[in-house]
Amino acid sequence: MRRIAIQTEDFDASAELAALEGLGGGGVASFTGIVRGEGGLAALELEHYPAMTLLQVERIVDDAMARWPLLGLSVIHRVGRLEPGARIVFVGAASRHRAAALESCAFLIDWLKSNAPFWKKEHFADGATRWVEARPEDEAKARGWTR
Amino acid sequence: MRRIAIQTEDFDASAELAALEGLGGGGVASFTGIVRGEGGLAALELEHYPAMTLLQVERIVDDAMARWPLLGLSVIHRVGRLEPGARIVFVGAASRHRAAALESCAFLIDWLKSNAPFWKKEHFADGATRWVEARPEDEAKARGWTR
Amino acid sequence: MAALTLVYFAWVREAIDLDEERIERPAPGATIADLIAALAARGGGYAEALGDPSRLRAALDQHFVALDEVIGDARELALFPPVTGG
Amino acid sequence: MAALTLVYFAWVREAIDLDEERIERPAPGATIADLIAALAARGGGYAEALGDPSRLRAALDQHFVALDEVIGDARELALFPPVTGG
Repeated sequence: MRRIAIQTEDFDASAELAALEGLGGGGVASFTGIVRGEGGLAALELEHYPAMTLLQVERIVDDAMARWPLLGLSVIHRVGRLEPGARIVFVGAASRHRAAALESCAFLIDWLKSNAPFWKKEHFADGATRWVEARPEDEAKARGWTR
Repeated sequence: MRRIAIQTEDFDASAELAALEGLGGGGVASFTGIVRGEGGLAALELEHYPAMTLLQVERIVDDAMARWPLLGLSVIHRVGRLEPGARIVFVGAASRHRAAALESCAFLIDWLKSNAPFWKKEHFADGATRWVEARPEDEAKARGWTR
Repeated sequence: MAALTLVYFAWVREAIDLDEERIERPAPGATIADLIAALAARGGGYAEALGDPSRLRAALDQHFVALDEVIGDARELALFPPVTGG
Repeated sequence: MAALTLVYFAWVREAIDLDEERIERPAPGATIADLIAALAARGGGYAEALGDPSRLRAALDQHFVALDEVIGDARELALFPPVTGG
């Protein structure tokens, strides 16, 4: 099973988990990213490159399926305006091996941060806006998976 | 937030995730273990040492909170008779840092496998039973976290 | 001197056919391994369960310890196979 | 010769004030960096968005590439800051 979705709507993490749990693998790991509301943040605006996003996420998912013995992967990334507390991203993996499930989630989230065409703009309560800058440590983490 | 439960009933992973997501940390990781139904397995029976289990799981949770900057941890372990497809164990972690959330889940599940007083007995469809043997690689994984 | 409570789990419990029992406290300085040898000498299910200490793990007053630990004034000794939770 | 579609994202898009545009295809052998320099020379928002290539990343026909890549017969070139998803 592989499921990839790029959407503006919220998602139901429990439905994703239930689908992964039903694959008979013995272990399901997940990571959910949430908008933090620090520093007067009113909302995050997520922009993406539609023609490229699915293509790139499919490549990342194929990579993960080739690296680990996985029974299923689910990747959901939201776009548009998201307020503090909102879910941004979900990655879930099912495997016979707990380490494979957890490591592939770490891989997917690191890779999404540095290799999928999403950009975040912060909107503050006072009306100011700022494009989030890429963090060198995120690129380093993604490179760390290269082998 | 720290939540520890040892119970015979099933649990609602989405309620656990929702509680962790509400802590404002930005990232929530989880691992759920499921009974695999291979080799004619009819059920797993989980026995534990009640006087010791909570004590030991609390120590593991304290350890994880000391190692990683976590906002919350949730550990649920079921006991009793569990059929294939049933959830056995859930570990969930909330943190500002995705790596901390994912690593602490890996730590908790590795540590539970080798340092919490649970024993699994397999019941097969033909009536045979067998106590699951500890795997040396599980003890090695748990030792791998020692530092 | 107070008695020592022994508790058994998994196939140790099944072979001895007891969840727990109370015994006379061993001599001061006796280790868990010493007690295991004395219990195994009872024969029957005890010999079956406790005859090979390399297959056993122990907890003294609900803390994992090595088999060469002295029992001392502990109140509860648990004997069991390596754990298999998670 | 077919035109080249340029697409812009994030602050590159905002500074140039266009989502996309079609331009005459650069000379054979021209790299993305060559085109960025030519576009920046237009001044205004182009200079602001594209004046410092070290802040830019690119994708050619929806694949990430380095700025020294030759544009060749690609149909779409995207210019944007480093990505910040996840």
